[in-house]
Amino acid sequence: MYDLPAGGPVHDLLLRLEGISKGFPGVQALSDVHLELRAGEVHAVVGENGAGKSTLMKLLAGIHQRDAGSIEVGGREVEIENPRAAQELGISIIHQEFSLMPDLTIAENIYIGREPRRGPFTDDRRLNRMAADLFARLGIDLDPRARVGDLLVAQQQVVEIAKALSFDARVLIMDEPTAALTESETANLFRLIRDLRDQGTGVIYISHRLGELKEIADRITVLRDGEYVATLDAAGADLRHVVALMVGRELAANGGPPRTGDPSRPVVLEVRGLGSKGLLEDVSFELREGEILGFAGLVGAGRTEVARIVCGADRADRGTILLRGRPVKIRTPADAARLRIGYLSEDRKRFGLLLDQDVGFNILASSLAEHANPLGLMKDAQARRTAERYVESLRIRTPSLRTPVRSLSGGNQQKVILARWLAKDCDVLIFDEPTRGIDVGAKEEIYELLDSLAAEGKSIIMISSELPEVLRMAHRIAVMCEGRVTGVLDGAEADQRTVMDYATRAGAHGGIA
Amino acid sequence: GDDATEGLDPDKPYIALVSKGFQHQFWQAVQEGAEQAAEEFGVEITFEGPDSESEVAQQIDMLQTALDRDPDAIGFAALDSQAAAPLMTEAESRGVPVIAFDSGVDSDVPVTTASTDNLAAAALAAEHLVELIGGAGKIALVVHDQTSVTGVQRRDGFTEWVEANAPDVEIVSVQYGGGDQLESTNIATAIIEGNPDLKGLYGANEGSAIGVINAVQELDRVGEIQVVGFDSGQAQIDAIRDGVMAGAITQNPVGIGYETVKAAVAAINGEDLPETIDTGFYWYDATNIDDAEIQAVLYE
Amino acid sequence: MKQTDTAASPRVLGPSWNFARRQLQQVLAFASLIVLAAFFAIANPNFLTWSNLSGILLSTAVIGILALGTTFVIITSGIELSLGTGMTLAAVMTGVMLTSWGLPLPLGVLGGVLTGALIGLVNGVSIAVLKIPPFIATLAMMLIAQGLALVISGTAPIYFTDVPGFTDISLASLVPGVRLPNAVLILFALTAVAALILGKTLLGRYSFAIGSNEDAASLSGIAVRRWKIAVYTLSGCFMGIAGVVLAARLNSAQPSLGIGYELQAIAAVVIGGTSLQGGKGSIVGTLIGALIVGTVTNGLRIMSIPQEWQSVVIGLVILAAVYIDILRRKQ
Amino acid sequence: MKQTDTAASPRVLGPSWNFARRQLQQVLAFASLIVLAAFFAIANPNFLTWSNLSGILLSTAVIGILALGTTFVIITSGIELSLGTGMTLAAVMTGVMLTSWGLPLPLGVLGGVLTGALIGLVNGVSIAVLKIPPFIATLAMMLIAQGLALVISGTAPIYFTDVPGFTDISLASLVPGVRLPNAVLILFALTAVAALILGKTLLGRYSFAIGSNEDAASLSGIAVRRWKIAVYTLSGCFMGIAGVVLAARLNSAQPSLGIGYELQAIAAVVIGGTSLQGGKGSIVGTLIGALIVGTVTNGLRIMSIPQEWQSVVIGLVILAAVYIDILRRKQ
Ligand SMILES: Nc1ncnc2c1ncn2[C@@H]1O[C@H](COP(=O)(O)OP(=O)(O)OP(=O)(O)O)[C@@H](O)[C@H]1O
Ligand SMILES: Nc1ncnc2c1ncn2[C@@H]1O[C@H](COP(=O)(O)OP(=O)(O)OP(=O)(O)O)[C@@H](O)[C@H]1O
Ligand SMILES: [Mg+2]
Ligand SMILES: [Mg+2]
Repeated sequence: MYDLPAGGPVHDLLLRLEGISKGFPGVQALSDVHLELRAGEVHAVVGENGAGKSTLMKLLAGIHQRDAGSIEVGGREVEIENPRAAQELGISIIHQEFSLMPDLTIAENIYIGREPRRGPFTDDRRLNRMAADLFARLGIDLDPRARVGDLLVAQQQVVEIAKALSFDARVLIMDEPTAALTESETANLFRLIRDLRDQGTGVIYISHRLGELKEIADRITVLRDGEYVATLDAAGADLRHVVALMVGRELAANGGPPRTGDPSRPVVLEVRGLGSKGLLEDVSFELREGEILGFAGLVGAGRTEVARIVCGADRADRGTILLRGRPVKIRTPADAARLRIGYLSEDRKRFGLLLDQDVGFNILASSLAEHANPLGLMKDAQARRTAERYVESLRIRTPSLRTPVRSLSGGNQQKVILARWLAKDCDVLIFDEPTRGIDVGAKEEIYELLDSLAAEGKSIIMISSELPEVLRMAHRIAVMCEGRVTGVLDGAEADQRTVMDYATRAGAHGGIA
Repeated sequence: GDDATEGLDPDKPYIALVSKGFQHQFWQAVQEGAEQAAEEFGVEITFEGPDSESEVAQQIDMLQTALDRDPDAIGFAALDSQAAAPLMTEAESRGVPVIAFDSGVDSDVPVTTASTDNLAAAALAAEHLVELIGGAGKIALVVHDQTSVTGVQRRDGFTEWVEANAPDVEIVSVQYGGGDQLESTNIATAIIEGNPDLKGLYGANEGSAIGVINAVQELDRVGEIQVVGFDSGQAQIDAIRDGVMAGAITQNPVGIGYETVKAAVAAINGEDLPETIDTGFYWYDATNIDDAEIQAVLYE
Repeated sequence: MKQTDTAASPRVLGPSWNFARRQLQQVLAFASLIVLAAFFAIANPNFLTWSNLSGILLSTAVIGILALGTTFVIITSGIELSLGTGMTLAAVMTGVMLTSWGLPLPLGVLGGVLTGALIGLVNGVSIAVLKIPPFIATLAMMLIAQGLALVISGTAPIYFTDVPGFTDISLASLVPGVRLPNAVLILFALTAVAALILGKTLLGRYSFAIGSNEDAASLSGIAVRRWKIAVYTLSGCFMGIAGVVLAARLNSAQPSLGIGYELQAIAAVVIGGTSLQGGKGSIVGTLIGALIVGTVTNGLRIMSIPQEWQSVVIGLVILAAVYIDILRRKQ
Repeated sequence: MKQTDTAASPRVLGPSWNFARRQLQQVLAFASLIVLAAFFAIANPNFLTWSNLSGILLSTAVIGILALGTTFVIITSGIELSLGTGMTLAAVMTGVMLTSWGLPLPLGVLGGVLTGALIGLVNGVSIAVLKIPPFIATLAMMLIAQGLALVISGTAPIYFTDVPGFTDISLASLVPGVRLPNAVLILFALTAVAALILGKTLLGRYSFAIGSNEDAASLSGIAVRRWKIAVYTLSGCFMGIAGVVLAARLNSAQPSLGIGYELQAIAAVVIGGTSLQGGKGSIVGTLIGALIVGTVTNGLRIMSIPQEWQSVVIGLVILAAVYIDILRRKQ
């Protein structure tokens, strides 16, 4: 089935890329890159946003064609012309951006193109059983008949992973599989990866969570600006050194002391007794001026739902929201924006990006009115200056403001949406997974930005599944479990253990094993 | 050859005819008559018309284009004479004589009008239908159009005659099917279902009449419901021969086309013309359908 | 996350109480139809006669068949504007084959269906291979088919008077004793076929996949181009059948008919709950949509409401039917 | 990922070297138009007369004005099927106001435009507030407006013969000495206005944002509902103006006119490069699209091509124009 020599010992080298180059109009995404993948290894590929990691993987997945260089699979030089060809070569990929069909069920998505059939008809019973078996094998707790569009982001990520694994591929490529996952799902994923590795599968693993590399990777290849920098053994590697290779300079590891809430500052936003059928129960918390309030919890705990209600995207059944002590009615995100409350969604493709538009438009989407005169005429020069300022300060890697946002790397797209909310002058900012897919260097920049926003007196809610990030940034941490706030901890008193304790307090946790 | 006038002989006088349609049998019969005359008198003609009888604006565009082709005379069957008034003036100022055909053009410009008297024709249809149902009972009309001159005249000519002359006849429904056969069939079917004691139906043009015929046949009411129609065409002729339809009014479309071109030639030659040229209409039914006079004005 | 409806996603989600709810929803979808029928039955006693009901079905047949085929196209997030004139061209081709070429009846009918399939194939190739937007590709085809129907027929209707048995295709009753015209049986049979294709075959599955997210479908290794062409060709087959049924009902092929039928068919599809955004839709919904339009039209005509008011009322009923459906889906 | 073109996305940001390239592309978009015109000019010397060219512009005016307004709707990924009959209703209302109510000319014209705006407003509310899909909401409005136009006019054309100066709105020439009808000037003036609104105002920006990703636009704090209503109302204003221009040209309000205009207008928009998926589009493109259709129609007529062939040729030209545009955008 695979294009590998039959019988005898399996060729040790699964994949060999030599001198790979790939350019897009205005960008040289890859130049002269090498990569080797052995059977039974996890090979991490790291680099800053826009370094070319995803592009390299797309060459292997048959989505792009290289400009130069050679690809060998199992010792034979190959052309990978389309996704199907990649599948046939035993290469399976988890894309950084979801590539699921929301209107189909989970099982239909996983086995699309490989449906079991009975005569001329699809055999859905067998299809669902195959998916159920797969899930049992992988330890995933999802109903194969559920519609993918109804799933949480993290659950969709799990479906992507399951789909890639279902191919029993020799080469498995994972482009930021954990960006939407919390610790426990990540642990589960790692267990699966180790199993596969032990069976001889080669895994290419891309992640910005460098802490994971120690845990899972055997070797690490670093890319910078589309160029190959080095390949290291993970065991001996010093992460600080890896970061230095990635960004081309030493990064000061700053964390600072744990923060603590300041009860003397006025409460800006107060949420009282928020309830939403089946999702939230009696959620109450306060957000003070100049404060970063972290929201921690497992996937499906209801953090996103709280945010969506506060910003008017969803309606609550019960509860009140007070802004500076006065009850407010927020029916739509436009109401929220008028009250200077902004929300950055965790799902940037569905709820963030205007994919058809360029980088400048995307940065300005929330603050267009601020860049128009009272007659509604746009002040284009001023708008351009604003956009340029954020491209610079967030170091968004883009050829120009007029570049379609679609062609930016995932991390840079995330920065564009962050810039959108920074460009709008909000008092309350709710950031749902703001550093999702963002590289280490840029993360530091974003942390600094959040700090300076807080110092300016803005109030920030930071929902994050990366616990270390929450622990480091938040003045106080609200922990949610199964739709309730199970505790609000001060930054100083919180540590990984206590937070996890509150996060599982309600007993069994939801969604995914 | 590759001459600009696209196959037209530049040495012959050129007459542009703008009709109310081109897809229907009626207009093709008019065109046939026009072509006969063109051959006979040695002139070149073009013949065009809009997609439907509500397309007033399209017809005006066609007339404009016709004028821009620099014709020696124009034949024009106005969907709406008011709308054409500026172009009539333009034609006059360019010295292009205009012959109105089919229905009158409400303007001083046309030198003559070759047409059927639709009001009188519809009244004749009414007279026959009333007689067929014995002077009393319910009848209904399926008309092709609610706003066009022919639609209105063939409806009003019919209803006015009934109101004036047949007090015991009740018109239960007047509906419009755009001349679309399927639409007209469905309309006629619904009217019959809604009025089980219906005694007569009138279809005001070819498509409407065929719709009425279809409905009566599909519902097995041949003979119980008397049907009269308007215009000719294979389906109506067959229906009359088969006894499904009692009879119909036919105009003389070939004559209309012929007279129009003949008058245009006369106008080009500077001859005097009468104000109107009556092209006539006839009632035809099983008894006279094979008469030479009738056969001459029927088209299939 | 928004609560989104799943009633229209492919097939039901299997057992559990969810299943029951979904079935109930399907039945409730008939609600507007039943309310309408009840209203007309009260307003006019002649409405509820067998003869009139079968008349409604008969008058729905052509639009219904067109709508069934185009449901697939719309689920892929395409559109099909050449339905009406394409159907006419198919009818004309059947006419030419049966009368001028003197082919036997089954071959003539087959020829009509193949003509429709060919039109669909050309549409599919323009859209999938040349990447012309479906609206434009099928609008162009609408004009081309209209012209060709006139050219081929010599701008005159083609009569089937000399083809014995041709009108029986639409108007005879296969079921002995019951006055139910064959056209209606054909509509029902095709509904079953279409539902089977949509719900149980790869073509149906991939139609949903392509309409749901074309890029993702292609990344999953589906030959999107080929399946799109297949979908338009399938829709073309239905168009061809509609053409034959229409010609058999009128006992003639009318070359100037057809424009406007495409909007009616698409309306039936959308009233039936299929989304023009693609990815969602059902065949039963389409049938109900077509019947709703057919029923209102017939009801108003049978009541002899002045025609200018008829279109106002039909417009309002369409709005109401869709709005009620939206409310229903919100629970 | 697919290479996508951005030439048609709004110019948030001012000039740059890119700007020049974009302008060039815009000019190249005229290419098919120029090729077509050149072809007809060679084929028939009467084509290139001033009188015929201004005739083309005049016959393009109504569809062009409709297309301008609906460009906004299509950019939000909506659709507007009530264009044709809505325009007719606006014309009829102008007629009633000027002839029955005896209002002065400017008020009657204003009344027509407001009628259009009101139709647009109702569409916008059905779509944005009641969440009825645009296709259905405007299809229903198409029927309602058609019926109302007939009801209000008493199913007879309304003549403006007694309203001095009314036809001048379309047919007089404001520019002395040049025979260019006002309707054409109105078309050009409205093109400028529409381009300004689309390219330079919040309404334009929001149209693009909504059409690109409605959910994202909403979460960005854009009052999507309100702006959608505004867009449909704006489109309604253009519809109203088109109604007045048409009535002035025909010196009458024809209540049964209008169906079919919506497809022509949408075709012009799409030929002009605006995507029915939303998020992309340009006003100049729409004007070019309308002129392409107008030119082909006129050219074929002036060459006296048999009418049945005309629609075939127009269909092929539309296909070719769009295909060439697609190739051009790929560079
Ligand atoms: N389709 C495309 N068209 C144009 N430029 C592209 C395209 N895809 C990627 N690029 C550019 O290529 C470069 C590399 O992008 P790539 O997505 O490979 O980065 P990455 O390393 O995966 O970054 P991230 O960590 O943010 O996901 C970026 O500058 C990006 O803008
Ligand atoms: N069981 C469920 N069934 C359907 N939808 C759900 C369910 N649970 C949550 N959702 C929807 O998913 C959205 C996000 O869920 P939630 O707020 O619980 O996630 P979260 O705690 O932010 O977790 P994360 O963002 O890490 O995935 C909510 O808006 C809710 O509508
Ligand atoms: Mg990437
Ligand atoms: Mg979340």
